[in-house]
Amino acid sequence: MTDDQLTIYERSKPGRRAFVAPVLDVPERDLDELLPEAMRRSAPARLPEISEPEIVRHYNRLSKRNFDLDTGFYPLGSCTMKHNPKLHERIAALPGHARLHPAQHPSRAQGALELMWRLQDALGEIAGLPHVSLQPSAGSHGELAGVLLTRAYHEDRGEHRTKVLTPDTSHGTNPATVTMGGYEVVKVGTDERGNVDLGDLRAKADQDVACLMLTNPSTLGLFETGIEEVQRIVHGVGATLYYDGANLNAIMGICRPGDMGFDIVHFNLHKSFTQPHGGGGPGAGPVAVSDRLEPYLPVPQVVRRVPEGNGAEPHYDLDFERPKSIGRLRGFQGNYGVFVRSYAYIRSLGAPGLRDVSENAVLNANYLVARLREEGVLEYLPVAYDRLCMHEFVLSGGPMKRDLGVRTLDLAKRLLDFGVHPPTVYFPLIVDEALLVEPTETETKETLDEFAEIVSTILKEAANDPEVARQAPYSTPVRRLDEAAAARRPVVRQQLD
Amino acid sequence: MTDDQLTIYERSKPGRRAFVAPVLDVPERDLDELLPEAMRRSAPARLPEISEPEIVRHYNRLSKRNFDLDTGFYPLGSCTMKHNPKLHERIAALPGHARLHPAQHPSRAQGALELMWRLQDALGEIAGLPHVSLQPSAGSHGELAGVLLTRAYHEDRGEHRTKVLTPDTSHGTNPATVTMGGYEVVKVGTDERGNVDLGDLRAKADQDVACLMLTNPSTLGLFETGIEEVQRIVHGVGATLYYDGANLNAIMGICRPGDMGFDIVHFNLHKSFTQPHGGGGPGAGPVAVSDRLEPYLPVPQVVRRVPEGNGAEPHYDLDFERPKSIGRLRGFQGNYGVFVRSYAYIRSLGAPGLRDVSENAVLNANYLVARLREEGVLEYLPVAYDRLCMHEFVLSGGPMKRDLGVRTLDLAKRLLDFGVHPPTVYFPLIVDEALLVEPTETETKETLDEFAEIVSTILKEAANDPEVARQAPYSTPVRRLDEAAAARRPVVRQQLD
Amino acid sequence: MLGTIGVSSIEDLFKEIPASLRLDRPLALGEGRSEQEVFDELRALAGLNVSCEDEVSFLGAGMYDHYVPALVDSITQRSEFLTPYTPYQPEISQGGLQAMFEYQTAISELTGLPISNASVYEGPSAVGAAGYVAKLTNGRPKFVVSRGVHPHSRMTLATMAHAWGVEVIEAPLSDGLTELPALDQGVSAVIVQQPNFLGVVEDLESLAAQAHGVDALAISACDPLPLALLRTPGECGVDIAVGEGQSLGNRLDYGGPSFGFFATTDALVRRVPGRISGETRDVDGKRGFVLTLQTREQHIRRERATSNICTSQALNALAGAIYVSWLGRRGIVELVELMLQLTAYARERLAAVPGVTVLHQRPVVREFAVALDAPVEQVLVACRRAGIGAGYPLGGDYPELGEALLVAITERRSREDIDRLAEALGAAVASANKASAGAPA
Amino acid sequence: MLGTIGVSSIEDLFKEIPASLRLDRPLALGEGRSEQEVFDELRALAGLNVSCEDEVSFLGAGMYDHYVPALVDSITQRSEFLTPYTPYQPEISQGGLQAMFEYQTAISELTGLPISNASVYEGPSAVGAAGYVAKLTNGRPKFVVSRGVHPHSRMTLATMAHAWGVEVIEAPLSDGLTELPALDQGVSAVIVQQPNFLGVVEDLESLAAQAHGVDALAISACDPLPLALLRTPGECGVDIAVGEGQSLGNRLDYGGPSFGFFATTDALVRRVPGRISGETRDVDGKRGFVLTLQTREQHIRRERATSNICTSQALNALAGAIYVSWLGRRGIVELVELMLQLTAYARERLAAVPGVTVLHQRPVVREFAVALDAPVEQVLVACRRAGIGAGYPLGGDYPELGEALLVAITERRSREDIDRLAEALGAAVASANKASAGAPA
Ligand SMILES: Cc1ncc(COP(=O)(O)O)c(C=O)c1O
Ligand SMILES: Cc1ncc(COP(=O)(O)O)c(C=O)c1O
Repeated sequence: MTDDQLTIYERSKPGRRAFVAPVLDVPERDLDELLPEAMRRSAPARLPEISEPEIVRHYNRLSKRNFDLDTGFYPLGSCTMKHNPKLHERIAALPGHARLHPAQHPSRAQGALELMWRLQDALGEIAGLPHVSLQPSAGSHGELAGVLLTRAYHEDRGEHRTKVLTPDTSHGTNPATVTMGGYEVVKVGTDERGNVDLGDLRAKADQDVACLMLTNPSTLGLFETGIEEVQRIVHGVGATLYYDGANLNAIMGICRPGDMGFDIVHFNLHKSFTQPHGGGGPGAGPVAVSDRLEPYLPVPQVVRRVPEGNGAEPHYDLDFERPKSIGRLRGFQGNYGVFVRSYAYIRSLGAPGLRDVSENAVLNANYLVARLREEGVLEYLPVAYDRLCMHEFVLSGGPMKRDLGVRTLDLAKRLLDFGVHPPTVYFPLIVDEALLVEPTETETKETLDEFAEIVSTILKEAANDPEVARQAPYSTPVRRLDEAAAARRPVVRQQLD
Repeated sequence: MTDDQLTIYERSKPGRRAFVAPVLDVPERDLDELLPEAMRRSAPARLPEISEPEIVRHYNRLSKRNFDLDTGFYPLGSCTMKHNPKLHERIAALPGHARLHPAQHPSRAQGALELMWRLQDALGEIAGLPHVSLQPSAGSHGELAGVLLTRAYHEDRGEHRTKVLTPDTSHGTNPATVTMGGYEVVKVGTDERGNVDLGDLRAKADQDVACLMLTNPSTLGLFETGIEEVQRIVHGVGATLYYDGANLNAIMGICRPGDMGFDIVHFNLHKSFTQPHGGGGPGAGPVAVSDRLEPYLPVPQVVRRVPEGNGAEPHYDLDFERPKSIGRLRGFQGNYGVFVRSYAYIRSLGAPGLRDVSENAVLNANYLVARLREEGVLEYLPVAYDRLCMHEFVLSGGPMKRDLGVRTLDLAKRLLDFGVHPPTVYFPLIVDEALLVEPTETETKETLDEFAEIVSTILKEAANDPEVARQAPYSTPVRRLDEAAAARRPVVRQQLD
Repeated sequence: MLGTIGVSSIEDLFKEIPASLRLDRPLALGEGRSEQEVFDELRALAGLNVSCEDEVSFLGAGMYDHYVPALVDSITQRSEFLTPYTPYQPEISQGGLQAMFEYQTAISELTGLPISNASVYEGPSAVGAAGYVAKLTNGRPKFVVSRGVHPHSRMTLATMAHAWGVEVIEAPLSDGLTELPALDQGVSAVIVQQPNFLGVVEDLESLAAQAHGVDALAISACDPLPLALLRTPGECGVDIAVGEGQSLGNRLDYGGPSFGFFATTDALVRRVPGRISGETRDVDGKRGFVLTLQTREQHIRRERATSNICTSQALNALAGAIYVSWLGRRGIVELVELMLQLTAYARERLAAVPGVTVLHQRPVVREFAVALDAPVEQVLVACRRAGIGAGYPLGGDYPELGEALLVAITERRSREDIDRLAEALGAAVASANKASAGAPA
Repeated sequence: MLGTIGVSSIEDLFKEIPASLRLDRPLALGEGRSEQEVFDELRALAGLNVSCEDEVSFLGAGMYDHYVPALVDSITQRSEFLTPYTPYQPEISQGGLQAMFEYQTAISELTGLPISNASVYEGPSAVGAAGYVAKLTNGRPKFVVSRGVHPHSRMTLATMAHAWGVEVIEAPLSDGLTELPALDQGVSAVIVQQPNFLGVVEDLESLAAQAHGVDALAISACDPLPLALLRTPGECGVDIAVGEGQSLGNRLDYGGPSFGFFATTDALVRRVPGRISGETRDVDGKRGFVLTLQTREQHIRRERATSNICTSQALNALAGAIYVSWLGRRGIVELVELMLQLTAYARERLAAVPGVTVLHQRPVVREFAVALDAPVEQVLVACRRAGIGAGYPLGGDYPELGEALLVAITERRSREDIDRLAEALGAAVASANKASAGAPA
């Protein structure tokens, strides 16, 4: 009944409330005495006035206007939308984790510190790099950590470098991070097989280059076959090699960035390690580094102290004595609640399970390409680089646009009517009308088959009437929204009076 | 995408699984030695083979095919669909409650026993009857308890009675319980004001009558104004007076069944005391009784023992030494998890809050009648008995059927298209095309206003085309279902092969 | 709002209530409290309980400390399952109705019987409900009930049978197995339990055959998990299989809410108590589910209903259905075999403890009885001090067994836990005897 | 599936990976474990922590033990909020986008500033993000940062400023209040905290005015709950208000995840980092919400983006929005006034304890600093033995304060708790002094 679109402010009615204050059991003092009027705000914040039942209904109705991973297929490329085991939520909610104060003395937070230490250890093993900081709050924060570590490393050696290389396929956070880290971005090209253009790399790799930021498999879903040569070139000029871990889901237990010669790796615990995305976070972006970068890791570091002799128990601690550290990237110890979930995941799967994850992620991606081919989809949506892909692959909507007059955006919107979340669109930038598809390992063959059939249905439909896709979606709570208008005259909060 | 209607068996694929067995850490013995083949089933139970992600999606999709109280208005008469505070779920899930074994020694379950004892005490106070057993599992189970207590009471006094009186307005569980309790049902009529027909009652109340089962306010939502006379008549023939507590929400803190002369009261903790209904349970149906029925209460009883002198702490215990008890009605101590929620509710509201509940429940019901009158709805749907109602009221769809050719069922189905759960239909039986409406205290004025407008819209719509309502609903996951066919050739389980 | 109604005060709305009946004081329940205060208070009460998280518990006796997977909570806590009423309006209740249908299928598969309802209250009252169906079916004056049936079930049945004028005759156990007396045409039903209360696997088939020999109904209470391995009631010719569903994905909750299941043959389908979900089609031919065969029920048939049950245990049954899907076709067998192995280990381990004797050398699944050479209560107290809930004392229900203890082993108990139990029992028995030896004669 | 792909083994799918790079052994992570085993293991680790449930905690220092109402969990655990990605497809993400819009409104109301984004990571990095906006805005070479700003925020800002070549100058505290040095045109921004780290309410207005005097930006880190009572950053002329959102309905989680908020003036709207939800219409004219002003962001502007942030803290910000709706317009004031009263009581109570001195007699809201006549670490150890987490030791961050302790009082602490703290502190200080007195000179 009630209009699902009302905001909670529009549902507000004077005098209603959910909160009941606990009884004040101390002598009450005059407010002016405790906080002079001059220090107080002139009018109360106009927050909603609403009862618990109405709050619950409001958000329940909102929730029904969201598509989610627990309801359907979500092949959003580069985002690794894999199932989030329910166990993790149960564990993270245990009071010993959830109500632990971050300033608690380390001797009283041994369980948390041990968990973090074990997670560092596991991530180091997966990355093939021994030293881990869990502090960064997300992938791009981990990237910033990596760039700042690189800076500290060079400065410590008296070197002043000004440039960071990123492939033209790189994710937007990479160049944005470079700028934020005080470097200039230099773009490196991609060759016809989808690998880094080694010629271009050689040409641009000089003594001013501090770092090359790479992801392998690349954002094209392809394994960087020239990685060994890349490594030689980059290290040859004394630069660091940075690994964007967003695509780690393809290679866990199969090969390791450290073994490829990377100096720094960031992990997206909210991708490869199942922290639920929460509609845009939280996440965590730990970094693993090689020995030579270890001295610069952020403070504090979680350490395990093994007392001398006398068989005393080892214990866990926070180490602030790191003279060369870049310092802090955030408050306290990082997104601990995320660490709990990711560690539970690693424990549940163990080594064989993690390898299965990557094998099945790659199997599912290649199977989906094959099914799309069988369905004739690749005619209009060719694979950008026709090689065995890793955990994801890129299609180009170019021919579809040319021959059917339907853009990648239209296809995406039409998919919504079939109850599928569209793949990532218009990224990577070097592919015309790109569609980046990542099925993940937790999807079934039936789901992949059905997706292939849906895409082919949409193309057939478009063949005899492109308008159907152009006007899509039809069955969603709202239809296509005017983003231009939103940006022209931004309305970013409720008007109240 | 995937057909929302597939059953979990239809989603099953050989070899898939969610469960991983813990490691067996004892020497493994030969199965035949532990359990000879002759004792084993010939074939495994054909349960689904399915992964966790698919289970989650299956039930998530099913959930989206359910209407629920947290989404919209649910004025289902006699069911008291009030908001279920989220706090209660949190408390009930605490391991100290949720993982407490029912056979735990009372000395190790003092918290649970104290909670039950306090709940007994509170319910006794609300009912105005001092002795409470929490054992019955739902309302109808409480009714059975009441009838069996009545039998025990009379037998103990050497009386043999054969009949139980129930008003023709009574809920189906009342007569069904009477039969199950080994008595014959005698129906008592209703007078023109909607009260028990005292003449008819006098005529039928004789020495063979063991009990009169009443609910007050009645299922018509009307206060039984003659209750004092009713009480005199019933007690005059030595019968017990039983109070069906389903409608207690109207009178909490305002008047008490015990003060009206009732001997036995059952409570529906899943109605008045916010245990969520769970799509058909769980519930709990405690009974409160007067002194003369106390000896017959079920075993065990939760008791508080205050040790002699020496200032020793009182403690709580289970009392099995009840020679005159009717015995057990179920296993262990009852639906403890329900008790936790209801006790939390009583504690949260306290005495003033509980009285507010009933005042607002009655206010909302009368306001809704008034709004329906304003909207002209009562023309086609007159109030069955035009008096001040209590927490609910009955409309008759007779005129609507006669003048518009739309039955109460059609109106109910059309309401579904407006996102409202219909009121209870075709009950009480004595009202033609009955519609029993119970808004509850947790609904807002806006919701009531909107409901009145919706009903009036539907009637207007019906006035110019009754087919719209007759064919409704249109917007639901499925449309009208063929119940006759279902009953003719029952298919009550998935066929597997 | 009062204005719209046309009254001037809330008081006026209650004027039909005779003044003499009005409560002239507030209820003696005190003031309301904030959420935080109520949470703290009820958490404090929880803290006074020793739950299976606080000790190593071997308590069973009808309810078991199994691991409940997280997805059961996350699904059953969805408001769409948690908050609706019984699905009276099928068009907006397909989720719940289909879940019931799937639940019925699972129970049918586990019991080997074609018909299951959507749930009854719990185990013991389910036995009573089965007895009522027997009464309705043949109206005979006697129930023969095995002493191996849960004491709570026997008591519950007796409570109800008394009202029906049906006599309850108890069939003794001999060496842990039910021994039926000579049966006659006066017997309405023979009621047994599988495995029985002492954990022993009964010969259900011969018991059912004996019942059928006098045209009585064969009713069996069953523990649903062991049914994954055991010969099914259906295979054994049982007419009605009921049981306590707690061990299927429901928490202990100090005894409830859980659910009872009720399964039977096609012959008895129209006498089944409670809700049944059935498949049908909508006007557009789309598959859908409805509450079916409602002419059995109280809201239609009133005094002629086959039961008075209305609200039952839908949410708990849903948890059961989710749980068995989580276990799956293979997993449920693996789990029960795991318990079988652990239990066998425990039985051997305890048998080796001086002063502990295993009561009967017959196949068991996850529970067994032992006799102790010392007062059970004393031994239990000692074990509690060692952080162990050693089991369920049988003396109250089975005095004939002397100082006996019922020990349950679920997948939550490790070998180490079992070894600790063995040591604790051994120590407790020894010291009890030392004490009594030391005591003046 | 391999057949469809046209390969004969999984191995073949990885053949593009040079053999030399393949890992020739399993990862050293051991085998997988069952759900029950993993739960038990991580519950055991939780058991090694002393949480706010296990002691009476007066720890604050930026994160606070507030009561999180149950409805926050039940809503944020709904899969529709828990599991989606950032709302790139607005048509199927209206729930999340509208929730962001409502969150932005709440932050705007609390800060008194017209613009809020949808969240940043957390408090200290939010200060860094604000600094970056200042750098982008005026490119000046210096930040002036109050010593009253959270040490973690100062460190985080320093880490980032170093990369930008911006110098960070610290403004000292005098008697608990920020004292700005003489400012000049080289100052990019003045950064303060309200209330400051020692709990003292700053004169935000005069600090902002001094910043504006040299056309520098006025940036304030704020604790959002006190803002319900305090003069808002907007009223005080602050350009950017950021802060740690944990105290709004987020659990402690040993420091995260929580959320940071970022609010500013219309003038700076196109430099705001991260997501912003904006209102618009669909093709049918229906109201809807989208991620707006995306030309600020990395996925569009890449190296010219105003920030690199992508995934932020949507779910935690949602919890914050639910929480403030639960408190409501009146409730949030009642709650903060309650803390104000409790804190005033605690300050007086501790002031009366021999050996404890309240550091500055200035208005505070829910946190204040005291000096002790004994070594803080020793006192803390003694209090822990009494089951009390007495507070945050200031020695490390503020050696100039000597043996000082920061004490936080939330609505979770009762008068009795505070009295216990006073007694424990008194006893600890006394015994510490006795000990040292007794010690040989
Ligand atoms: C390849 C790549 N790198 C970096 C990121 C940034 O990660 P986050 O969103 O956690 O900051 C993403 C996330 O979309 C990504 O796909
Ligand atoms: C008036 C009345 N009596 C009894 C009952 C039976 O209660 P329960 O469903 O808990 O058995 C109900 C429930 O609908 C009712 O409305």
